[in-house]
Amino acid sequence: MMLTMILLPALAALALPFLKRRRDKHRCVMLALALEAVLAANALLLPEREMVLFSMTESLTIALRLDGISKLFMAIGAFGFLLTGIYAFRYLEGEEKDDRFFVFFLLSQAALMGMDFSRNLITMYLFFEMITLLSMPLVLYDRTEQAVRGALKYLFYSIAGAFLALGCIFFLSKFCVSLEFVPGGNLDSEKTAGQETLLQILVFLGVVGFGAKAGMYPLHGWLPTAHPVAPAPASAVLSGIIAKAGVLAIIRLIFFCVGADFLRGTWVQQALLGLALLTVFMGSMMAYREKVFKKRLAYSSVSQISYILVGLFFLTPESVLGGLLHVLFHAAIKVCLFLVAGSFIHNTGKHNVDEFVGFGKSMPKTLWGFTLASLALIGIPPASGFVSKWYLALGALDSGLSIYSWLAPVVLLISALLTAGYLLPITVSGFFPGKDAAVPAKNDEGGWSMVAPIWILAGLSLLLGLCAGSLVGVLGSLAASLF
Amino acid sequence: MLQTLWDSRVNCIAVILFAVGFATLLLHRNLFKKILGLNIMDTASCLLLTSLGYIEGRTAPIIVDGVTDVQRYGNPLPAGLVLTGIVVSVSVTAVMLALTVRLYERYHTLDLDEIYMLARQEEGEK
Amino acid sequence: MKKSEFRKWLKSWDAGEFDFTEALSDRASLPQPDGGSKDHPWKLEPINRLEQGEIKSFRKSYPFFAVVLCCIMIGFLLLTVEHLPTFGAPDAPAHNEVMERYVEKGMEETGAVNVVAGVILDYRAFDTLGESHVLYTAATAVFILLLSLKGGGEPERERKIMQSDPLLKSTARIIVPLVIVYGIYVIFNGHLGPGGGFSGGAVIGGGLILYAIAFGFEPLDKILNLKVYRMIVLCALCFYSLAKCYSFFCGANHLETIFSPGKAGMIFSAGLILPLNIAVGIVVACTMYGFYSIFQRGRI
Amino acid sequence: MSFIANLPLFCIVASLVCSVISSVLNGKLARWLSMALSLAVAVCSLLVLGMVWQNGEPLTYLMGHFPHPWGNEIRLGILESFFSFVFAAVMFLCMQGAKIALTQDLEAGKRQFYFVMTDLIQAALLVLAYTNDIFTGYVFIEICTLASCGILMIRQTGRAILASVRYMIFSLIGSGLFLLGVTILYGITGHLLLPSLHEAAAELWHTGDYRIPLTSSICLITVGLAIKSGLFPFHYWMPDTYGCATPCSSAILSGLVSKGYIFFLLKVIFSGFGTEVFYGSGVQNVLFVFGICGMIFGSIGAIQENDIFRMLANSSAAQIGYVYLGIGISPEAGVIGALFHILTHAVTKPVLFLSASRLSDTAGGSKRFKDLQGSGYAFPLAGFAFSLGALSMIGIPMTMGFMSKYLLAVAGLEATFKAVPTLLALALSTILNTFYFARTIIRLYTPGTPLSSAAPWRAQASFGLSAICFSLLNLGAGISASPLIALLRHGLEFFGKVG
Repeated sequence: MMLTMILLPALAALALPFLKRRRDKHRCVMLALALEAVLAANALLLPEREMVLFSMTESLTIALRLDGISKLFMAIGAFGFLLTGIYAFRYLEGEEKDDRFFVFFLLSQAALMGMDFSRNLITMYLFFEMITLLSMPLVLYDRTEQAVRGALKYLFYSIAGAFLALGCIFFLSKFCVSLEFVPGGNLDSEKTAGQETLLQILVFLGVVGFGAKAGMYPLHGWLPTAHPVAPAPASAVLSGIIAKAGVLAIIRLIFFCVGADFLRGTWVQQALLGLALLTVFMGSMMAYREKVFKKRLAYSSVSQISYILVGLFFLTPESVLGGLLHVLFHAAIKVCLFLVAGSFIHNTGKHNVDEFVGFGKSMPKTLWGFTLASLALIGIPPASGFVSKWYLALGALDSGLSIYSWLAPVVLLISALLTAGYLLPITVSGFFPGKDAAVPAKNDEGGWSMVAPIWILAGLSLLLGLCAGSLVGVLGSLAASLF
Repeated sequence: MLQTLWDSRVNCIAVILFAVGFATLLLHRNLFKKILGLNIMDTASCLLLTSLGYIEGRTAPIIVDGVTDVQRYGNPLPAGLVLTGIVVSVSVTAVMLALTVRLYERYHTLDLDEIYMLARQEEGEK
Repeated sequence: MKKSEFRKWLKSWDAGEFDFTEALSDRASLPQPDGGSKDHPWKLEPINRLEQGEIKSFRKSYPFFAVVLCCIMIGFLLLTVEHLPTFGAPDAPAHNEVMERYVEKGMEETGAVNVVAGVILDYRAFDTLGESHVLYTAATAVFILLLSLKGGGEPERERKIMQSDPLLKSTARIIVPLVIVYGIYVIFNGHLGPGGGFSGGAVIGGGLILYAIAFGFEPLDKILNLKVYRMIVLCALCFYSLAKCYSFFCGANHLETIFSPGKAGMIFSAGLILPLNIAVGIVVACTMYGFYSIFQRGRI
Repeated sequence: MSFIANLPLFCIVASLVCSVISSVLNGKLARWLSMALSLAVAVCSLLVLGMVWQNGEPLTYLMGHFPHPWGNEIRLGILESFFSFVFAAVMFLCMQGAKIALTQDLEAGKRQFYFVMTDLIQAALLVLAYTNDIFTGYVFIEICTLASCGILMIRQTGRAILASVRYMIFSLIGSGLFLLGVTILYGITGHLLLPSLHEAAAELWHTGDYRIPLTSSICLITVGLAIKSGLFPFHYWMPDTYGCATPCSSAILSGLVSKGYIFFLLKVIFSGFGTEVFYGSGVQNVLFVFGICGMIFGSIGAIQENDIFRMLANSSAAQIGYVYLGIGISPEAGVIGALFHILTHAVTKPVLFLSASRLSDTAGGSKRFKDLQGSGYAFPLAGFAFSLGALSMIGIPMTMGFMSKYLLAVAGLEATFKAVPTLLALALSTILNTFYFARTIIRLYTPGTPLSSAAPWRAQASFGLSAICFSLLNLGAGISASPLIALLRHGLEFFGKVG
């Protein structure tokens, strides 16, 4: 089951180059994505299960497991890729060699699935590297000078982070009972005795390293460079879904290897929280000041993903619940927003925010989708963003950390205002261009295959908020199980 | 200290020669002098080897009228090793000289740095 | 070459402007694979400044470090020597049971009166096997570099040799046979007295070189050209390797060899040592002459 | 004693004889001869390995009628036979893969000399692996040096000859130091055979006499071999040398010759001085430091290059640094890591060089990155082999590179004081590796200038075989490394023992 979910996209990707006609290729991609989604839906209902693929040495095994966390991320991966794929057909139709895109698109989905299912640190690290290597060609797609530069930057940041983390993994292999993931951590208490400081430093490094992929502060630089140059579907999955791989890695590291109790109240927690909050604020700030739409979205991803990290670092069930909720919501919202950006570029060829005047007239469907999603992102009740932020704030307030417990909500609030500040003007100027503004001609907005994904995602970002109760129930128990 | 050094002055000379050869090798840009330095180094180590084999007041290890008494003869092993060392250094010198001739034919100088620059230019022209 | 010329040659090493082609042999027309020719188009002027700057600064600092390094080395080695056993002391660790056995048992075990020959050709024959192949490797390397494929050589160069003065010729006429005979003696005497394949071969080689200087290469070319040289080396080295392989094999499996040490002191004794000496001698002689000839005119 | 025990002797003599015979053959025959030779040597070494494994203990084989300390010996252990197998196999694959390059680069009349040299290198590597006598080691080190110089300068461009002059100078300094060290060692112990040396050195170490000469001889021998194998401060000959030699030579040199020296050094350390003496003398810390410097500076040098071969050469310097890092860490785990990295590098670097040469061929023979743009499409197999090798050098999991890094890191963790520097150095150098290898791969797969058509199919076949073999070895050993590590560990136990 898990293996099929990993192999299916990979095989489809390898099959692509051998298909001659363009429509066959698209059929093949479509089929793979749809099957993947079905399998994912099926897997959501399955009980926990695990398997061992093979072992490099006695201590290094490649093993898979299906548990709550992997279900969450796996579902996001499958459905996000499905919608983006549908969108991408139309978006890339101008290109002559778009199968190169789909090959790596599917391959990175396969790697992502592997990462979600991984059962120990080594497996996770392996797939983490694979994701980096396989998703880099998506950024490279245009092969322009900036594309190469962006791809190299992405590669360099991710690998650098990954190797910071690898050092941490090496040490953990000494301090942990085994590298297996055990909820609540499996540190070997007598081995760690006296080594706490070293271990704390290592965990800090590890989190920072994995944080590179999630765009956490010291290593966030690649997002704003890489996303604008990538084609819209690519940047959608990159920042909506693949960036979540970093979050997943951090969750695995903190809650499944080291254990929350080990970090609670130490300087590590303080420092990480500081970084994360700094990232939240700075990301929104940069997004506010940024004029290029995709760059603005990229910065907003930086800040939004750090919301999740803030939630994780507070190490309380509520905050973690908030974080997990935000993983889900942000995935839907950010993918939607990037697809919107893609439609704007594809249909009007405009990148700059100031040029989006009057789009409410020219492409209303897209702009409505955008408006809903941005409302959700800002967190206006009852949209989804509100729920997650609510739990984040709760978790922060009763975390018992003197400064952060009140600092965090304030930062979240400011950042929410900034979010409104950098998203809503587009809607406003879109629907109410001044009298003398030149309203662009109406166009077909790329047909249903580009509009439908946007609307589905926008709808999700509302509905998930409306029916948040059940979600909170499920994810709440999941979050509680981590402690 | 000095007394011991004086007693085994041959060894001292050998190692000093070795360092001198080393210095020649490092200091001179001229290929011939580098080769000379190499030869000095080899000779020095051979000298050290021989002097280690020498024993005060004994003859060369060639059995004279059948007397096989250890007290009469020097140590044969270092002699054999020195022989090998000499052959090796001869071969190495031959190869180095051949290389030198080649370089000289091509660049008409023996100064390694100049040869290097000329070679760079040559590549640049190609 | 004349004395003044020689001094000029010595002086001009550093500068490197001296025309090497007179000092060494004149082999201008030796073919060069990638067409670099004797009069090369590049002069030193157009070198870009930066590189020269680099080199300059490098040269300024470099000798200092080199000298310091060497001084450190001297001190270090002298310290070592001071703690080494004293020169010529009979109780030094080097003179141990190994040497005892070589000297005391050497004669009946190897049959060689010359213990050194016994050591290098029987006790430690593997080293010597490698040693002769070092020489062979070097010869091959020199061939790779200097062997001119269109075996022309340079006529005018050889004419120069032919015009060498009568004094040399008449001396050579007397000396060369003596030298060669002496070399043969040294080889055949290798296991009985001082001598052996390498030294004897070197002497013979010297004789051949002297002959070539005096009378030019033609007379020798008839008997010792490249083909012959290769066959000689081939046979000698193969014989050497296979014979040694045989005796190693017997030794390791504790079998009796057909080569008995024989009665020490006789010319035909000491088992393999004499034939091996001969083989090595032939190789060394030919290689010495080959080196001279190939440096001289690019062929044998 | 079973007949198999004679095979190493036969292999050595056979390679010497083949080298002599090749000089009178023509190029094609010589090539076949030497390839058959390396194949045979590989098979024989496997047989020996099996025998030793069954015996469960190493075996000394007299070269002559006299045991140590009087006569020469060779020693058949697990590591010895295994590494001679690896060397022979890699040699075979190199010559197999570089067929076209050789026919292009070598002058018609002198082609056979190349294979004379490779046979001699083969013999020298065998002896360095098997020998039990430090002076025999010296002699064959010289053969190895001369022969390597031969295969470097056989392509007689000005740069090649200049490079081989540098190579000769460096490695002659190295062997001079080595010889001096051996002399001093002989002066204080009176032995040349490793087992006797072992006892004598241990005794001297305990009684404490001749402490200074002992230490200095250890230093000289180690430094000599380190120079010859191109450890950090002495790696300057590498870029020139590998940059302008024919790719097969670069592959053999970087993959085999330098590794042969390192293996011999390990042999001297373990069965000569004994780990107690060597690791007591503190020389290993020097190796450790210089190893780290090599890792860092080699990679930095590689980043600065814009010629693909020079880049690979610099990265070789970095990899040598890894090996010495391992030796410097500890005699057990560290050396295991070092040995594994020797294997990694021997399997990876040749294929990098060979495929780089193929790629530059499709780019019209240029080695500049800008001309190589897009050549990955022109010759997909070479592109794939290169990328895989690069990933292995970076240390992506499921390749050998990751395993060796993992072993080194674990070894570093066991050593208290060296843990942090080791891991930092590993991380930093890995990031640098990533940087320049990723840059290269992107270049290869960026569609660019119109390329000359790829080589004809037969040529591709001869290269493809070896490329595929190398890649499979790399992946196989990377995915299931446990038997390999078990073998190394088992062999290392017997390495020090006097059989």
